[in-house]
Amino acid sequence: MADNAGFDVLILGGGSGGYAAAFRASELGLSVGLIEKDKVGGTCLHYGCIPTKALLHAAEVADNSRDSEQFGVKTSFEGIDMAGVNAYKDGIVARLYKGLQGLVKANKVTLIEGDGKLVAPNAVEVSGTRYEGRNVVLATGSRSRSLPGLEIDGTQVISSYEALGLDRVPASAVVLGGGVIGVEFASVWRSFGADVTIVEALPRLVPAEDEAASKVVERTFRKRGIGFKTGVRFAGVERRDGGVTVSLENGETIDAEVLLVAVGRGPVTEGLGYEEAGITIDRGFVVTDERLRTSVPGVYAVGDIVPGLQLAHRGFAHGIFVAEDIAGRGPVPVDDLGIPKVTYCDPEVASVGLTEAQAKERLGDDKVETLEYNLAGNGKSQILRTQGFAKLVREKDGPVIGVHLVGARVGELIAEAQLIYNWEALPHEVAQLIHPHPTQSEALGEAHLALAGKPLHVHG
Amino acid sequence: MADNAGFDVLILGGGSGGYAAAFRASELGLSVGLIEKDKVGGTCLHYGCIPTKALLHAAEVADNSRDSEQFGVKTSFEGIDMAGVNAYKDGIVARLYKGLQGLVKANKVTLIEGDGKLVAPNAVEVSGTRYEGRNVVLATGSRSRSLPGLEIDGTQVISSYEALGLDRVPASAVVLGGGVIGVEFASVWRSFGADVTIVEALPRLVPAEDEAASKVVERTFRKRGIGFKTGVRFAGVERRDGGVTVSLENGETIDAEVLLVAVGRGPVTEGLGYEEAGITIDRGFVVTDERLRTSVPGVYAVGDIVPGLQLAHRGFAHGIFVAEDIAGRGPVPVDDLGIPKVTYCDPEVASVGLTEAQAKERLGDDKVETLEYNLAGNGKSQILRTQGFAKLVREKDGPVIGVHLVGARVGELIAEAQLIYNWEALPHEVAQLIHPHPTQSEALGEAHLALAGKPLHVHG
Amino acid sequence: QPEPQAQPAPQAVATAPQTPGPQAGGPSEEVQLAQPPSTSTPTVQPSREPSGNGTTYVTPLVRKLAAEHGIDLTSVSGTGIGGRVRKQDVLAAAEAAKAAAAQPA
Ligand SMILES: Cc1cc2nc3c(=O)[nH]c(=O)nc-3n(C[C@H](O)[C@H](O)[C@H](O)COP(=O)(O)OP(=O)(O)OC[C@H]3O[C@@H](n4cnc5c(N)ncnc54)[C@H](O)[C@@H]3O)c2cc1C
Ligand SMILES: Cc1cc2nc3c(=O)[nH]c(=O)nc-3n(C[C@H](O)[C@H](O)[C@H](O)COP(=O)(O)OP(=O)(O)OC[C@H]3O[C@@H](n4cnc5c(N)ncnc54)[C@H](O)[C@@H]3O)c2cc1C
Repeated sequence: MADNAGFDVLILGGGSGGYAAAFRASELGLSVGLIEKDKVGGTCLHYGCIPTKALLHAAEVADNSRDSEQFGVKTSFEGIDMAGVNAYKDGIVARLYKGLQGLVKANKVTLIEGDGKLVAPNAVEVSGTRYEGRNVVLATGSRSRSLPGLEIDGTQVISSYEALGLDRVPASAVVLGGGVIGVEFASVWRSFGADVTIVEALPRLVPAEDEAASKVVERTFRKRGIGFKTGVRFAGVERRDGGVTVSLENGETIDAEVLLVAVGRGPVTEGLGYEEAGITIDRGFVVTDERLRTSVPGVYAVGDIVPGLQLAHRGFAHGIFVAEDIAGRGPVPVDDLGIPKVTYCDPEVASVGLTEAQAKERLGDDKVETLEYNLAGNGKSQILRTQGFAKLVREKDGPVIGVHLVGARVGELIAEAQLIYNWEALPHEVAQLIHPHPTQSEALGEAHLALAGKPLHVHG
Repeated sequence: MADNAGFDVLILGGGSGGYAAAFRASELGLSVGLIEKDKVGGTCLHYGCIPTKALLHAAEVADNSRDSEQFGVKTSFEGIDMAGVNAYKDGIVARLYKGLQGLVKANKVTLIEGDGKLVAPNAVEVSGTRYEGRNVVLATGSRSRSLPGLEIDGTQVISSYEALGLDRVPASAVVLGGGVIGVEFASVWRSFGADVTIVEALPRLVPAEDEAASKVVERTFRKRGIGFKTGVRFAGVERRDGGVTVSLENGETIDAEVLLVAVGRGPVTEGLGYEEAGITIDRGFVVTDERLRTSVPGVYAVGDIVPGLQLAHRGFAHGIFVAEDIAGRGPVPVDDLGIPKVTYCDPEVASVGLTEAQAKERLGDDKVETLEYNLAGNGKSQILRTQGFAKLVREKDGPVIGVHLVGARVGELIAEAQLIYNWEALPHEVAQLIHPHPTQSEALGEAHLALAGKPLHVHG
Repeated sequence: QPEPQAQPAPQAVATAPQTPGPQAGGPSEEVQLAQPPSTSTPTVQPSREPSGNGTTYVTPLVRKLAAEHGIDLTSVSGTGIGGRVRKQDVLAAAEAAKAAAAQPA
């Protein structure tokens, strides 16, 4: 442990990016100070990934119970006990939090609790005490954004933070934003029995994903009774007793109990002394080079404050990278394109690499080949009664440069796809190897077989 | 289509191995005759993989309903409607069968229905008609075995075939054999409410798997109330009204409604003219070289009749290999060690490559390194409330040579592990890439990080 | 995009009621909360650092390709992100080596 005068690495923010940097730096023999004003684990553990996925699992259990008869299981679904759901969710978070606190100790990281402010390129002040570091890592993360003039009041107009704390299932909800967070909450609430309408300004749900994925999500949401309006902009909200009336630019209005604002997350960088220390900021984000160095020598940034994908595992990768870089290990930079993305609504969406449109834009229409394998041909997916596909995007005569999956549980399959993408595998290199039967992972195998010109269970 | 006088490839048996050979040969421009006496799809589709996995999913739904309260979902589980379960199961099979029949047509494979017998190295007779092939592929598969003196009567003493057709949940069952098929049925019946006892002569359940996997399966089965006796041999069975009394060599007896015999599957090769045609047979199996050539030129064998793993996807791989070999494509032989194996009981077991014991036997104790990552540290597994691990076996300073997984749904994760094994990845090559959070696949990522000396979420 | 006025400030996060949830009736595994949840049992202490060229980014497929073509990876300059050696870099190196060998002595 270092004295206040100098940690090898001083990290501001103890979320996914910050604590990963801390652990890896400590493993590499560096002394580490980690400053956190709330709880180690940050957004992901306490207000993001973990609690939302607990809700999504409860939603899956509810759907299973409701639909159990089609599997020959006699069940009567009697409703959601929101206190029970929350106890389950909070129990998971508490357990993982306890584990993480143990890791902070085990890794001999000095945890400095409090609100930190960068007061010099090598110093952070916390509650009047100044801490110095030979290297400083900024990892202050992100928070929910809203639209201009749309105030989040925390009860009728809420963000994901309040949505996670609700002690009831809203009878109805408007979800503003059809991106990851929006569709996840829409999916949960619908499974819990709410009337849900998503409003998305772009022309399709999950607009960051391949267009084919959006289509399946929209079709399935329609079947599930999740309403959505795409290509329509939000105009305003009126608060009433017991609800809100949301108006859209096309003149339509929607009444609902709550409005969830899920229009994205903005970086937490204001008032933290970053600009004063000379760090270049662009639209609130910290600007870095590919080695995550800010404009000030010795100061790095990781995670959601760095422009790009806002994902916990990108934070982990950033944190590990910076620690290794500081330790002189010369690690290879993190490539956002190789980072797998999962949207955990029902159906799940998972992808890595380029979408078909992106690939064509980069390489030209005639240099791109795609193949879509429908899960209708996949035994295990049939057993789960899920629909979707595995879609491959390849460079003609070259490697697989994009993998897109839709369907129940496909989030677990993207790990394999991620190796295929990052290892620049050719379709026939994957096709040589046979996937276990009957699994959903076979869909990836079949898609590669087909793309390699040797389809097995594929209808023309 | 060829005349009877000569197909390029004549295949005896339309199961996983046979039809895969047929499709691939046809794609490569060869004329194909496929002889099947029952239904295309064989054991796997009609009496094996698919129907059992449908039962296992119904079992999962039942367990979920029963345990839904811990997730905050209020459900009352009212029991199993076996007619409903069977309708679901049969519906899945029928649908996939329909698809497969479509593929037979689309691939222009001549389906010859009837019981075939090899009458010359290049000819099979079916109902009095002789069909010839420049190449012959034997793919007659396997059937349930029993023990000497233990007669399967189909009602009280049954095999997996009859077990799949049961119109009721047995109140109690003894399962003879703790291998894949045995534990899968035990798991289903237990979830459906039966009293189950497994009897296994070897010292542990799933004895073909890594010892650590057996331990977790046994611990979880114990918690689930599945009885098992290992290291004990079956002595005999006495049929009574409404049940059986099974006696063991240690003197114990167990009463149950049915006895399921799941002691393995033997090859279907008798009386089919194989030996008469000069084909070398060893203990009923067809002996082949690594290119799946039998002792008679021009005659190949694929699938369960070839000694080794009895798995549908091995059959697929064999079939594809032989077709490509016949077409002069010079494919690379199928390596049983690189074939992923999944046992679909709850918890699932999945593996590829060598067990720790096998690795030490081959390389020496000091040349093997292992790492076990407990799913207790994996967020998504916590959310699913499942226990288990990801275990890696590596050659010291060398590649990963074995991956073993236990826990709910891990069967889907072994596809990634299979690439790691078959592409001879070093732990740090996998560790460079970050798995999506929060997924179960992260357990594989964390295990590789730890084995590469850079643990992230790992308690020492 | 202007920062919205009424963001739930992170401060609000810290002071918001943290409902621990009714744990009393929880399943017995909750009791294990006292234990650090994750355990890893390396049967052999894993070497802290990867052996060999652990810090260069090579994929097994590239490594094999290099071996096939007899290319020494440390001599290849990668064109991938951060100098990653890509398959095509190895193929290019192999081409170059072939061309050099074909050069009259
Ligand atoms: C509802 C929701 C669901 C999500 N689901 C997923 C998912 O499934 N998968 C996924 O990969 N990602 C998901 N994310 C995104 C993920 O949570 C973030 O990408 C991740 O948390 C970013 O990590 P970070 O370390 O950059 O920032 P954060 O996790 O936000 O951590 C920043 C930390 O810094 C602290 N901090 C800030 N300012 C100061 C200060 N001045 N002094 C001291 N401490 C400070 C904060 O308290 C916080 O703990 C989700 C996000 C949300 C909101
Ligand atoms: C209960 C059970 C569960 C299983 N679960 C799985 C699993 O989850 N995953 C997995 O990979 N494997 C599983 N298996 C194993 C899998 O079914 C076999 O490995 C696979 O079917 C082998 O394929 P095959 O083509 O060699 O033989 P088979 O599928 O047995 O096909 C042989 C075909 O030949 C036909 N035939 C035989 N003799 C003749 C003749 N004289 N004339 C004409 N036709 C003939 C038969 O009717 C049959 O259709 C399971 C097996 C069982 C019994």
